[in-house]
Amino acid sequence: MPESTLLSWITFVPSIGMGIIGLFLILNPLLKIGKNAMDQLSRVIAVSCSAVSLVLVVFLWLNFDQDNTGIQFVHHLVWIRAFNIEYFMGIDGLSIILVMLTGLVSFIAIIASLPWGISKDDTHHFSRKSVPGYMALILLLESSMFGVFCSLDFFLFYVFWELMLLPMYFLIGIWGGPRREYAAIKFFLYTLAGSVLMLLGMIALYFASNPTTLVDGTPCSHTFNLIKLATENDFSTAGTLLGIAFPRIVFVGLFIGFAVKIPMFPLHTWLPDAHVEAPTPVSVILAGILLKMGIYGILRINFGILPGATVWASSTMAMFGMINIVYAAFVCMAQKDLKKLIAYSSISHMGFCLLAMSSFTTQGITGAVYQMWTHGIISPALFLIAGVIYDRAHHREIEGFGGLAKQMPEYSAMVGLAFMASLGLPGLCGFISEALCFVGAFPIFTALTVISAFGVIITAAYYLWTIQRMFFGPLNEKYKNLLDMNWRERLCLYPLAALIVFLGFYPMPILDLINKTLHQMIQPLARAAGL
Amino acid sequence: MQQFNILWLIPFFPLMGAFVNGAFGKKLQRRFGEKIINVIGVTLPWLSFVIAVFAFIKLRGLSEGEFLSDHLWTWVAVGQFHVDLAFSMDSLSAMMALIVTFVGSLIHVYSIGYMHDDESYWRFFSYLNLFMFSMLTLILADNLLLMFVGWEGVGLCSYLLIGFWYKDLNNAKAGMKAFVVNRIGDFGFLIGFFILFWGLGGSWTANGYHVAGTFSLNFHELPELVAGIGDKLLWGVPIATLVALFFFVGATGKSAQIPLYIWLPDAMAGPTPVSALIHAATMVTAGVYMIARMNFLYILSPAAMTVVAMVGAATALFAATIGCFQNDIKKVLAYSTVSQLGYMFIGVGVGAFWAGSYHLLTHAFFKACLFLGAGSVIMAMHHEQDMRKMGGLGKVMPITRWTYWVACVAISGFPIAAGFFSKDEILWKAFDSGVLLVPGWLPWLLGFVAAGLTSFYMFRSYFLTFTGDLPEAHGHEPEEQRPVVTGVLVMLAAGAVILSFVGLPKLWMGAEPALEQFLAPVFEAAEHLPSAGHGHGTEWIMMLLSVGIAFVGMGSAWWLYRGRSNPLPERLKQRFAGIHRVVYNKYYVDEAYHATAVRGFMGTSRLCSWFDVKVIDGLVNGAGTFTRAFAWIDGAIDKYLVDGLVNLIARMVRFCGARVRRIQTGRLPAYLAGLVTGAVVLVVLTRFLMDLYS
Amino acid sequence: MSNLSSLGFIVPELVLGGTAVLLFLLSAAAGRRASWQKLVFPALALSGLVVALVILLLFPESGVSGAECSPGGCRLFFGLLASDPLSVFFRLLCIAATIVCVFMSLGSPSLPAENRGEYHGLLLVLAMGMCLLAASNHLLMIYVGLETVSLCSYLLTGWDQRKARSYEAGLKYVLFGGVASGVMLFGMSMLYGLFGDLSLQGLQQALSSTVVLENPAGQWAALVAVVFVLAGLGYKVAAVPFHMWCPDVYEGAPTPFTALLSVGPKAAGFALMLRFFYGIFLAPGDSGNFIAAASVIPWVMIIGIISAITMTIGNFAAIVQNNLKRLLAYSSIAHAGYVLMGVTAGGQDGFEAVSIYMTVYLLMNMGAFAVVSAIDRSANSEEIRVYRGLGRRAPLLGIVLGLFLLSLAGLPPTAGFVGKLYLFSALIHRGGYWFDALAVVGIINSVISLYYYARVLKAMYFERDPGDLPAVNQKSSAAAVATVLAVPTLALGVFWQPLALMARWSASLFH
Amino acid sequence: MIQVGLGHFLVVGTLLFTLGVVCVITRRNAVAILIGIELMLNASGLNLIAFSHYNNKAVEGSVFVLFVIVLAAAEAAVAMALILAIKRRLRTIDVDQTSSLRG
Repeated sequence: MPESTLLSWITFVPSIGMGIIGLFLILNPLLKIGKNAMDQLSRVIAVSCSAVSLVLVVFLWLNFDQDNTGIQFVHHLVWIRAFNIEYFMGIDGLSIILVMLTGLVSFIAIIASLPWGISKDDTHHFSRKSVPGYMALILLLESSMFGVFCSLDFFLFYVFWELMLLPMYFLIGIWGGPRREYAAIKFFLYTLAGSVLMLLGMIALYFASNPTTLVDGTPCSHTFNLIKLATENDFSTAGTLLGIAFPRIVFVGLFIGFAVKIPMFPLHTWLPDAHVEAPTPVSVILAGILLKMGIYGILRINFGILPGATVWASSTMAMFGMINIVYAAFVCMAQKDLKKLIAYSSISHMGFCLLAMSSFTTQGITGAVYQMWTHGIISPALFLIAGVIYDRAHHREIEGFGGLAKQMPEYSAMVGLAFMASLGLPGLCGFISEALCFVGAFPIFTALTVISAFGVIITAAYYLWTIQRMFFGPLNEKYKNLLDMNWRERLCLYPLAALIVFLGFYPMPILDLINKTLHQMIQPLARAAGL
Repeated sequence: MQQFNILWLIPFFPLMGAFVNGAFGKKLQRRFGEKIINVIGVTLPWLSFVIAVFAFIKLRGLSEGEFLSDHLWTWVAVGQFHVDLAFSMDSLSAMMALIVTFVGSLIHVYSIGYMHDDESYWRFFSYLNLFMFSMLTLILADNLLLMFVGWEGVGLCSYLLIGFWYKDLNNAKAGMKAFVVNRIGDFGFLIGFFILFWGLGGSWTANGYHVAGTFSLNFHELPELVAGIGDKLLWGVPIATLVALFFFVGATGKSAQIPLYIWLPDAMAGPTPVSALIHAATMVTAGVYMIARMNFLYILSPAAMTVVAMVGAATALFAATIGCFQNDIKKVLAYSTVSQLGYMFIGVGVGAFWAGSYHLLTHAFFKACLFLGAGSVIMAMHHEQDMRKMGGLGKVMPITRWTYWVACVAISGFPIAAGFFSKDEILWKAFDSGVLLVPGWLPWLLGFVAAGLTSFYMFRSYFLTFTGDLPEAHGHEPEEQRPVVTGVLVMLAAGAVILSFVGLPKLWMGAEPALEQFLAPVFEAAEHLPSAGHGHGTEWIMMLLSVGIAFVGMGSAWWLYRGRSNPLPERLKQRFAGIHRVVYNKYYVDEAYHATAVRGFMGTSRLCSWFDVKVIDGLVNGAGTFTRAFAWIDGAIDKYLVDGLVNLIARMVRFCGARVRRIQTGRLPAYLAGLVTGAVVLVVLTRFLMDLYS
Repeated sequence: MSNLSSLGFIVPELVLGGTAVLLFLLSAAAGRRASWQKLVFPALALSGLVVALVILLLFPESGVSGAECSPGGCRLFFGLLASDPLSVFFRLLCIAATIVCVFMSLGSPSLPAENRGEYHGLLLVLAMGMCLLAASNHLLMIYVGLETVSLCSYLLTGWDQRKARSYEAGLKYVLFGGVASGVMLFGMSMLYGLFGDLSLQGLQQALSSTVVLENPAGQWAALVAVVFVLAGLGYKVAAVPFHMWCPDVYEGAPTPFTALLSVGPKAAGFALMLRFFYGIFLAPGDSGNFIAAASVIPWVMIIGIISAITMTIGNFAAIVQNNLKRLLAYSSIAHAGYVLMGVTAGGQDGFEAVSIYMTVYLLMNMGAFAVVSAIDRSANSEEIRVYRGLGRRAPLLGIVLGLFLLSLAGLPPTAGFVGKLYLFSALIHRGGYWFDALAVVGIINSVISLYYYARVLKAMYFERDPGDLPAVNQKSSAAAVATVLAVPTLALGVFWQPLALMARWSASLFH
Repeated sequence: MIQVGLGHFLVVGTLLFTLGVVCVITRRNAVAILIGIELMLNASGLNLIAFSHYNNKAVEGSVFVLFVIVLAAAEAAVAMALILAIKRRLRTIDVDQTSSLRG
């Protein structure tokens, strides 16, 4: 395992930026920087820090060896010897694409937080409200997201995981919409309720693990090291907990923790509120990255460490995946608020991952991971789009628009592209992932897959209906002088659009990164499932 | 397999046109006018036609069963699921490619005239080129997945083009209807695709799925793999049948067959060239093409073939009856298209794949000609489409009139035109087929009656439109169109006649028709299908019968509508008002669908949404929510969007909190009592638990 | 060990006592209105405390090594006191807490300027009492220590002469405390009667050998006795159902003293609880196993039940509070419940967990009270509504209080999370159905607790500044204390290796 | 002439304790409550002496009682001080009246 501190740099550069902003705030009584200057300064710091992270991520990508199924760019130290906790950063094919996604989406989100093109009289716009705090928090969020995907020590993972809640809570609660307090606390409580269960599961796993050695060779009675937990332990013989077989109850505990994040029916109701109230860039991050953490956690921890229990739970997971897809799609039809609709469509699309990965076929698991990636570039585009119209019209009622295609052709085209990508139109990246998910799930869960595929029709229906109601028909007089997209929005949307099209016709760059690792990963599962 | 490295150019040229016009067309049009748009949007399709011709010539040069192929890059490769982004061209796709590029390019030219002075001229050509790209991808794809890209791509383009004049919401709605109905078909296609893929390389047993064998989606590897699929079962049904039927669901969506034909008549909301290109000549025939392409699969399942043939026959007759009573000239043509597609499905259904394809070819010409003729009439009438308000146009626009007449002759099946040979071949093969689970005369009979009706309603539209006197109430006289329009009409009409030579029946020439020979390698799997073994005599009789019925149809139309002078139709309408209303309203099928499917769908979605807000969110907070359970979602969300966990904690906890708080009275004696009783209770409780657990 | 040789081990207590006496004399001499006392008395008290602390820190091992000491530690004054790592650790905590309290008291309006001498003197006596309590190893010493602590607390609770509620709190406290100690004393007398000994070791031997527990009457009596003693200890750590004094007293007492009250006596109480129960019920030598008597007197179950009830009641009651000081009072009840999880788990892990949790609890809870006192000085109110928009009005205090609240809620990367981690680990490592169940209860409670901590955060950051609130002075001593305490609260959350080692050492009773 | 034994002492002690508890719970007057506390403490003291005399002829019990007496006195003093302060402030020593801290 080649050592490298690159991951640590990627992870902590944003928090360094946060520190700098904080430093300026503390020293401001001495420096006497004016409010506007301070805002500009913090914007510059935020943009540059996330840009640096992005560059480093690209560097990481270029140096990633996709034929190596092991862990790469390892940074491994002992952290808390008394509790056998290590600082263990490293990535494999599963995490690299999510790290890339994080770098990209966070950068776009920060660009989207700049007030360019927001009319001067709109002084209450979130991008003008206590900017330094906002930028500091969003940088902290970026750090913790990187951390979640890079950490291979369960405890470290958990710390980053929880660390994510705070910035999110404040970003929604301070810069959010009218019912932000409600949405923020809802998000906070749901996610915490999930993660405390995860905490118990983590401790239980720790104490059930076999003696091994820390990175510096000192022996330890138990370990948090995810790799060792997966490779050197067999928990199927670990007795019972609360009267239930140990692996199963631990699996359930961890799974619920992650399922809240996915979010999985019926734990999903925090998402629409959080999305509706959150400012656009936060929605972008929430949909683009945070939702992926649920799936990532399940793949990395549940699948990796508890294969037996995973097989035991697979059909249930698939069932819930199916429910997510169809049910959420139906709910979408009835939505009046554009952002809420997109939020529910996210729930629906995360269902694909759940369904596909429960099948343990190569296509299924690859499809699930690739779906994370595609949804990770499509849903940010969707939320940016919702933001564009909200900044102009100050509402998101789908019925409230009409005939915008005449007024904002470029915007309409972008919406069309994003919607088509999201409804899985062949030739755009959404199709590849969904097709892979279905192909992978089909041989194992034929009936469930057929029902889920039916969801594709519903998806088409609600997206087209939305387009029709917003863009077609006679132009709503109220909006006859709306402006088309401005440069900030172009800067955010065009890269995503380009990726959407490019990866539709040439997805192999991403698939090559993940293929080998995942194939390696599912071998024990496939064996346990008798495939 | 012969490498042909410029094959990709055929779909690429239109794609480039679509991109350039789509991205920069608006500015270009503003700067340089429509000319520049034409240069891009019309020239490029012709270029791909040229390439297609090259490819065709190269293909003719190859030996039997060889085909051209052009591998670009590996598209998706995950485990056994390996799909290339590659094009290939065998005789069938060559035929299709030529039709699409030639007719398509002609219609592009026609559009120059038809779309003249439209503010988003650029957008129209961008969409049209995009359609060409998708259609050619569908045709030239060398595997199922890539074919599906084109398959959905054409659906998208038809959606865009039907709703081209989106300011009228009805057009947009028609477009959406088309896309969603097509999606239903695509759903079937996908399922069939999955079953086929996994069925090839493995099998489902009682204890799950097992991989054994090789996987492929490549059209040129499929035939031998599929041959081995026969005995495998899924859900207790032979996989071959299952796949064939699911694919056919896809076909019914794309090619507007019962039960999914409903979108096509509405699709006439689009500009007429679109109706001609997409909804008559090319896209709607994709289903037929797909089944012809998968012939090796269908011949494995007589059941599936029967379904295909009977659905086709039923559609042919059903649509024909509706066509007889339409007054909108484009609606007449739309239903006639549905009906003609039905014929093609009879053809492929009874195993006469080449005949189906031949009818596809001829239909592309005469139906395009009819539509464009109608289009030129509509232009002349200033976008009036109701035939009752027309008449006598024959005098002022002779070219349109005679081309239209030729096309009518062709579609009605008079021996001079191509339509006759293709349709007659299909009917004869149906009558003579021995593969169906039903007697061959059944589909034949339906098709035969439909043929008569076809001839009737086509000539009805002809007489209503072109004979009699010009209606007075017009601003200025309708006149013949510009040469870009008429020229195209003439070429298509000519094609409709000339093409008969590629399909002259064996009965006359003694040799297999040229087209059949040309297509034979693709359909070799279907060569040895059993036939009922009727002799030449019967075939002659059949032929004469169909000529006869064509004359009957034309004659009755002549009698009833020539010169629009005969009062009889009106009287008949009064006499059989009930029947007329039912048929005139298309048997109320749309209404039925709306009442059942659409309603149920929206209902479900409302139910789910209600469930989400009230039950899942409100499950735990109990009362208050369910009191207003059936309030609609809108407003309810704002009014009391209640959340499960938060409210659980908020309510339950606040409740308990209040209780606890009440204990804390602030009065000391209460505290002391609490202390002492607490101690006592602890003693008792522990003792009790001890006895319980020991 | 003989009295004379014992003296060497209680130098810190002697120092504290001596300084206290000095303070009383000085203040008597100084008369009422000497202006210098405002600075000198705190300085003197501080020096005394610091000296004691330093002595303890310099010779922490003095308890373990030295003449006539069993490896587990050694008994002073013929077994009245125990000087072992456990006691050393908790004495350190108590003294540290008192130091923080002295700092917070500087210039606190709730403390009249006149009698600073007595105030600080009492604080020192209290500190001494807590140290003795934490070290006491004998029923008599337990009673004496408990009473010492209580008496000082009664007086200091009623110290704020501006407010009647301070007196009321004092009165309630003294009467409640009196009853509690009465009950405990009765329990002690029964123990003495049943087992004929007052030192914990003696009791342990008697319990493991006696025939008393074989007839049901004896069992009943023993159970009653133990529960009565538990009542006294429970009252000290404010565990349900002996908690009712707590909210009123915390609210009524002067805030700096409330801060001390919520930490110091609790720490001593928990140390005592560990020592008492594990002292008399644990089989000698071997860790883990208990003597047979434990099955007749299921104290583990009792404490487990109390723990569950305590945290639940505390959290539920805290939800509905609108006064931050009172809210923190209830939350401190809930935290007592959490710590009781550690006591229930017992063993090496349990002891470590209790030690670590009390340490971090000292930091975060006293910090929170420091902020409350800082706000109180300007707004003269502890209602949550005066915290609206604090994040903007006083960014530093806002961030600091936010940190303390998140730490109390147990979110990483704060010290509070570390404490929770150890508590839950102890329970789960202990294993067994009831322990896991208790852990689940604790988990649920920590989610519920987030709800009311978040309410305060919401008031500070999400709600607008109403504008009519007085400006906050961020330079008061309390604010300084809060800021200083915030640093370790965060630092320990990120790296707590040293603390973990100390805790492990403190739990070395088990090896 | 009956022999007074341990049993009698215990009975008396228990009675005293019970009385103290009842008094503590029922009386509203702060002083009365204080008296109840004294009763409880002395009951315990009686027990201790009895035990130390009869069971094992040791002195610990008696010594303990001395401490108890002293501390009881101190506690009484503190309590009285606070009661007087309350009396001065609120003009009442009825503990039902002094219930401004609640909830």
